[in-house]
Amino acid sequence: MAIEPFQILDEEGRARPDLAPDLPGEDHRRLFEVLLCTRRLDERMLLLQRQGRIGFYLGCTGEEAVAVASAYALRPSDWIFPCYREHGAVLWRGMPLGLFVAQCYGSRDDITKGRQMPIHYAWREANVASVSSPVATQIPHATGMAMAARLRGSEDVALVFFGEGSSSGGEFHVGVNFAGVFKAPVVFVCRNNGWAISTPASRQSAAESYAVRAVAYGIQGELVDGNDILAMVVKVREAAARGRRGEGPTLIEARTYRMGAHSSSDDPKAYRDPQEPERMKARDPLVRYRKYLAARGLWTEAWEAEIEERFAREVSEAIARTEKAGPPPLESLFEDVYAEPTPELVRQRQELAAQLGARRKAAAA
Amino acid sequence: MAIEPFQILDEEGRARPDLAPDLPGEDHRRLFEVLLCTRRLDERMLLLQRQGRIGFYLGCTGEEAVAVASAYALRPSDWIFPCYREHGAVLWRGMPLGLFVAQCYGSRDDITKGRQMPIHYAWREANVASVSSPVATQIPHATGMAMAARLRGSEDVALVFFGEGSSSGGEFHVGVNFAGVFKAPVVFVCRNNGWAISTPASRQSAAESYAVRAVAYGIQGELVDGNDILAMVVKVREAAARGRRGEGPTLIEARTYRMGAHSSSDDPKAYRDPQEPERMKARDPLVRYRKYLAARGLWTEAWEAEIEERFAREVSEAIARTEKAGPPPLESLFEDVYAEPTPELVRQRQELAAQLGARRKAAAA
Amino acid sequence: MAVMNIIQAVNSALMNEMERDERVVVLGEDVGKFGGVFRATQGLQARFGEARVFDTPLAEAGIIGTAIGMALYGLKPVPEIQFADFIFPAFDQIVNELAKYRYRSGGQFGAPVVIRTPYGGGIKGGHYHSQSPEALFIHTPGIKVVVPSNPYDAKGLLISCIRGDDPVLFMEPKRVYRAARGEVPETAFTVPLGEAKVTRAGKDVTLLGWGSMWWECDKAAKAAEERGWDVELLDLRSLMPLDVDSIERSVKKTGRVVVVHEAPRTCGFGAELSALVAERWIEYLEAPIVRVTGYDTPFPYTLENEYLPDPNKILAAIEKVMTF
Amino acid sequence: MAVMNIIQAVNSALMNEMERDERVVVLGEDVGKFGGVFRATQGLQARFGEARVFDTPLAEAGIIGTAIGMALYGLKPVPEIQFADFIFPAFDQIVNELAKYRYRSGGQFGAPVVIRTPYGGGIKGGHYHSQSPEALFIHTPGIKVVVPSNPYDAKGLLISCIRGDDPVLFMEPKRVYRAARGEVPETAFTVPLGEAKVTRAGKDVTLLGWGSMWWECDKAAKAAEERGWDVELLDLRSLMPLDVDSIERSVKKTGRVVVVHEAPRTCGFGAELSALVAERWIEYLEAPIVRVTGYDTPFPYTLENEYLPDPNKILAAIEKVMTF
Ligand SMILES: Cc1ncc(C[n+]2csc(CCOP(=O)(O)OP(=O)(O)O)c2C)c(N)n1
Ligand SMILES: Cc1ncc(C[n+]2csc(CCOP(=O)(O)OP(=O)(O)O)c2C)c(N)n1
Ligand SMILES: [Mg+2]
Ligand SMILES: [Mg+2]
Repeated sequence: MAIEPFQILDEEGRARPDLAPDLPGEDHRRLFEVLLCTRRLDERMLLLQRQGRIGFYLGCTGEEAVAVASAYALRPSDWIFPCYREHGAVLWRGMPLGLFVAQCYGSRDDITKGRQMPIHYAWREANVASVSSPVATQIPHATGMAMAARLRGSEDVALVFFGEGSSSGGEFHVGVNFAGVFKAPVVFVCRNNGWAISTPASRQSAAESYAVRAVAYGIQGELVDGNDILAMVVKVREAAARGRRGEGPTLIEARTYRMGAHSSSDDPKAYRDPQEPERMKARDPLVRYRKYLAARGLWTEAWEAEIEERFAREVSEAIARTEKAGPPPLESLFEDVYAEPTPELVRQRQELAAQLGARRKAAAA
Repeated sequence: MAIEPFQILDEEGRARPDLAPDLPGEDHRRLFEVLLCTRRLDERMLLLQRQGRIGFYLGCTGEEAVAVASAYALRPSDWIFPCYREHGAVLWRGMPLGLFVAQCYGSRDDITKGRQMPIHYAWREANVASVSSPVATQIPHATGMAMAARLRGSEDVALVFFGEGSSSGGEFHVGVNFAGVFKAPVVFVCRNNGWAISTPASRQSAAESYAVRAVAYGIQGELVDGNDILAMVVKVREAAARGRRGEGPTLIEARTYRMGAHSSSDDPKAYRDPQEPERMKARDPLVRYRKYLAARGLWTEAWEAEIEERFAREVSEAIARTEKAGPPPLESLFEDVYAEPTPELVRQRQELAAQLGARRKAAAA
Repeated sequence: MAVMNIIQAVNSALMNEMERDERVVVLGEDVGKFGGVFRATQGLQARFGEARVFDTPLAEAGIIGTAIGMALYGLKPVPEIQFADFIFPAFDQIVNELAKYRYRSGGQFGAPVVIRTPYGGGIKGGHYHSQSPEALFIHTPGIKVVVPSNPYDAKGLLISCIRGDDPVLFMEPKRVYRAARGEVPETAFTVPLGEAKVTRAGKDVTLLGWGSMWWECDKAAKAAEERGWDVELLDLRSLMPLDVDSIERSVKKTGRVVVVHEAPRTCGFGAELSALVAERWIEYLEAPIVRVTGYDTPFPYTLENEYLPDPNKILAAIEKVMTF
Repeated sequence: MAVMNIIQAVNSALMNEMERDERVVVLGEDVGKFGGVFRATQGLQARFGEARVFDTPLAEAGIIGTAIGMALYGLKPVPEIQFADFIFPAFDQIVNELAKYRYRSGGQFGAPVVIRTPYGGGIKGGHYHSQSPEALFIHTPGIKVVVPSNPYDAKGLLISCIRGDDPVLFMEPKRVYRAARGEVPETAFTVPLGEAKVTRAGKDVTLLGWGSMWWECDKAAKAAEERGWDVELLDLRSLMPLDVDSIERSVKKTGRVVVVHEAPRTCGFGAELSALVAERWIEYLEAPIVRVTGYDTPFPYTLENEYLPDPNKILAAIEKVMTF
């Protein structure tokens, strides 16, 4: 187990020639574009939250490379089980901004029907599972899906994200252990961003790393610089290929850093030295990758400006559309509890509709 | 991490002179006595179960050394959190046979008041926590007790037993992880007896050992021959001393073997090659230790016969007493739910008493 | 038709459905070669292979958590929890994940996992081999709760659950696992969810029971007959969804209700039934409803017969409502 | 006396008790330096040190599991579960271990762990920052369940819990964490468990509520007054043990009962209350009992106002029992 994280790009954006993957220029540019848009999306949504136009937001600034690289390194048919800080992965998979924004508003055009807090998306069409607030619960789901894929003779692989804090929960242990025992093709991506709300990573484990835990499950472990998009691409690709070859799961610890607050409800000033994120700026995955691309002639300022402009416009359009959509219909409250509503649910729906009807009538009178 | 279990006594009962602990002869003899009595207790209780005099039994034949050595290596003030197969540990601590037998009968003289199935003892006076059927739940209790001891400035250490199967549960992970993070003085004894009911140890983990999991928690790990009582004494002593020095917990994998059925409800013929226990007889901890003591002049056949005879008599007396004791009183059903019964519990008690009273009256009439 | 006990009926249902639908898989502790500690999955691994019938590591959260993942991918997992008392390590997976997955994804995903588990007392199992936690799951929107009392229903209901699209907790009355015997077709058939069965028609008292308690109710009903009380006994079978219509019909006829369950009284399912009946049809009630239940204590060992509802206690309750 | 909100009252209780009894320790996620995501433990670590007030790894089973061990050894742990929705990973530890430890050891051991947790909806928290799981714990013999609605009770009840010898689930109504303000002594005092408070005397209808729903009930009671209905409002405060006597007195006076809670209707604590009242005092009832509750769905996000009981819905229920 390496003590130093696997790295390809240094802080100046110089790549190790022996390690750098040979990606097509178009892929590089698309990766950069999604990194950049993810960052801008965060800024825009946080602003909306501060304006009171959405109720909550949780950003991923500084951690985008982990998610974008992981999604890129997979096949579209592979399944992603997100934690809640991997907006870059769904953007990579092409989630229309309208879906993302509508989910944050919980409006009528939200495909999850306004049932969960912002950023708890689910997108079956693209093999993206449903985000859940209770942390770590998605880990055994990924294992189960991967076991099912093997059973069905498919080559599909599962990739699951979770924070280093979440890895303290029992579901980390059972999920990874099952995968080890059943040699399930899962890529476990432990996104170690240094913090779990106010709790530093040092309080979550006394081990030298999270990657080293792979030994406890008899599986492959990798410690990777999660702010190095190329390093992440290489290691997730290897892990997915290993899974597809029937060689079982991989536990990747992606070392990254939470640049912002935990969420819009949080204020890190109460617990974190403000110098810490300042120092970490040198490792910014977007900046490093930009330098790398620039040096290879794949980036220009004009191109970046063009992406930004287009993206800002698309987000604005999505917001405008969603803000006009209104809330989901009342009946939707009672749908999807079961495949078909039970008689009692029908009764409750009628009861509520009658009550609101009466109230409206009374108000009108 | 050693790949071969730490061993002092070989199968012929020869000790490695460089490793053998220098125990007083009296201790050796007492250790042997408790090992032997534990074995005999199993036989006797299983017989009672077959005769229908107790409802259930779960034995530890072949695994006695793990428990007896562990208890011996501790101070009496240290706490023991048993799983359910460590009768040797409570016998070492001097549990009166009457208590053990009464618990198995759930009779009026059972200090746990007939509340649980046989072998679910609890013995506060001797710092033995309460046995619970749900496996692995006691692991975080041990960690918490050890954290509390440190906080109170005490030197007390916690020792917790659990099976290798139980270590697949989430509570293993959280319990050991907390201990690592808080440097709690806990000795985790994973009793790897090869089986979890019908499930072989190979189905519980893909790792090379259970001891290796210590790496995942940044703590000391030890792989020990659990059928070698001297090896267990040495390693548990080291672990307890480490804890007392403030150096945190130790995870010991004690390799042993379940010679019998999982419990009186089980029949291994349905899933286990009967040759397997036969082969394992060569590693019997009692036999090895007997040879060792005999070679050192600490054992005679007459002495063993005397122990057996006395023990058999004591058990018989305990059984006779308990069989006369009758069931716990009806009121006891409603005690100890809370420190004081709630008004509703008092009401329920009265309701039941009245009902049974009426029934008795009707029967008499 | 063969005579089967409940274990055999469950086994037969699993055989039929695994044969019929290759997406059905069985997992859990000791369910493979051993066929389960109660032998309900016996022979499945030999017939359908280790890929579809397999032992898991000892971790209920893993059993249910991976089953959810399998179901999301399109399988129909039928995990076994060895005893209902051991379901709690998986409680978060069941309550926060399994039950809410369809709703929270806006209906995009479903996770039709059918959890089989033996429940209940009367086998000298003490605290941890006796519990009846149905109320906890009935209170959890998104999961169905089904409890057969006899082999025929066990098979027909289990097949309905497996063919359905929803998560189900299928609770098997282990006390009568072998004692309850009856004719059961060897081929597949279904008993629909959400329908109670009137197992005895009567005009004086409505007795509501399910699972192993149905048997105690039946004995009590017979004893009541000798006393001249005509008991109508409903085997509820499916607790969620509940067959409110059948209850209504019976209550309106008899005007007297006794509810029986093993779980502790306070906040047990009996509370819901009692509340529901009195809230909706109070004007039909000739007497207060009586609940005969376990007490508000953990499940005891030695005194379990005193703890459990039995025909005497039920008869006393019938007497109470008849003589109010 | 100072004016405090509920967060400050809880904080004050912890300060007093940690000062008074060095066995009291506080643990949980983010409770240390940060003082908790709702800041209820703010300042405790600075005052009492890292040994007695500490952040744990992110694992509720570990928080409760280690707290049990600490309590067995003689400490008085007051763990925080960050949101009631996240208590389920610790469900096995609470239901099978904490609640049963005294009973199963024949009274040899006690584990007086007081679990604090914010619960309830109305803060746009969706599925997982809104649940009200009280019924699950009330159904679990061996643990008490306490829910204050205001700062005074919050402090007095929490101190009673900490000084008691039993495990308690102390549920804090986060929706009114800051909005509910009132005079609270800075020194320690106790409010006994098992006593409801009649916060408004009335002769027509008994309204039973607790926690944040008490506030909705209070508004509804005032609105009812305008309609000429005289509501008696009970703040139950302690759900287990329950103050049956106060309920009895009120029901016998009014003959009409409305029960309000946020949790889903089926098998919620309202079912127990409704059942209990109708079973014991049916002859006093002038109208069927009405429950105003959350619906039998997971807790929604956008439509949470439609989901939750509110003064309008409660008033409609009052009207229903008054005009029966
Ligand atoms: C089971 C559970 N307990 C507590 C919480 C509250 N909570 C939300 S996020 C969080 C910290 C998670 O930290 P980490 O896993 O490192 O992920 P990160 O937020 O740093 O990406 C906590 C404690 C939760 N969501 N789920
Ligand atoms: C949480 C839980 N799940 C299932 C069981 C049923 N059960 C009892 S013992 C056992 C096997 C335990 O194996 P192991 O931990 O290796 O201990 P051993 O019996 O071999 O000593 C199982 C599955 C249980 N007691 N608790
Ligand atoms: Mg983190
Ligand atoms: Mg074992």
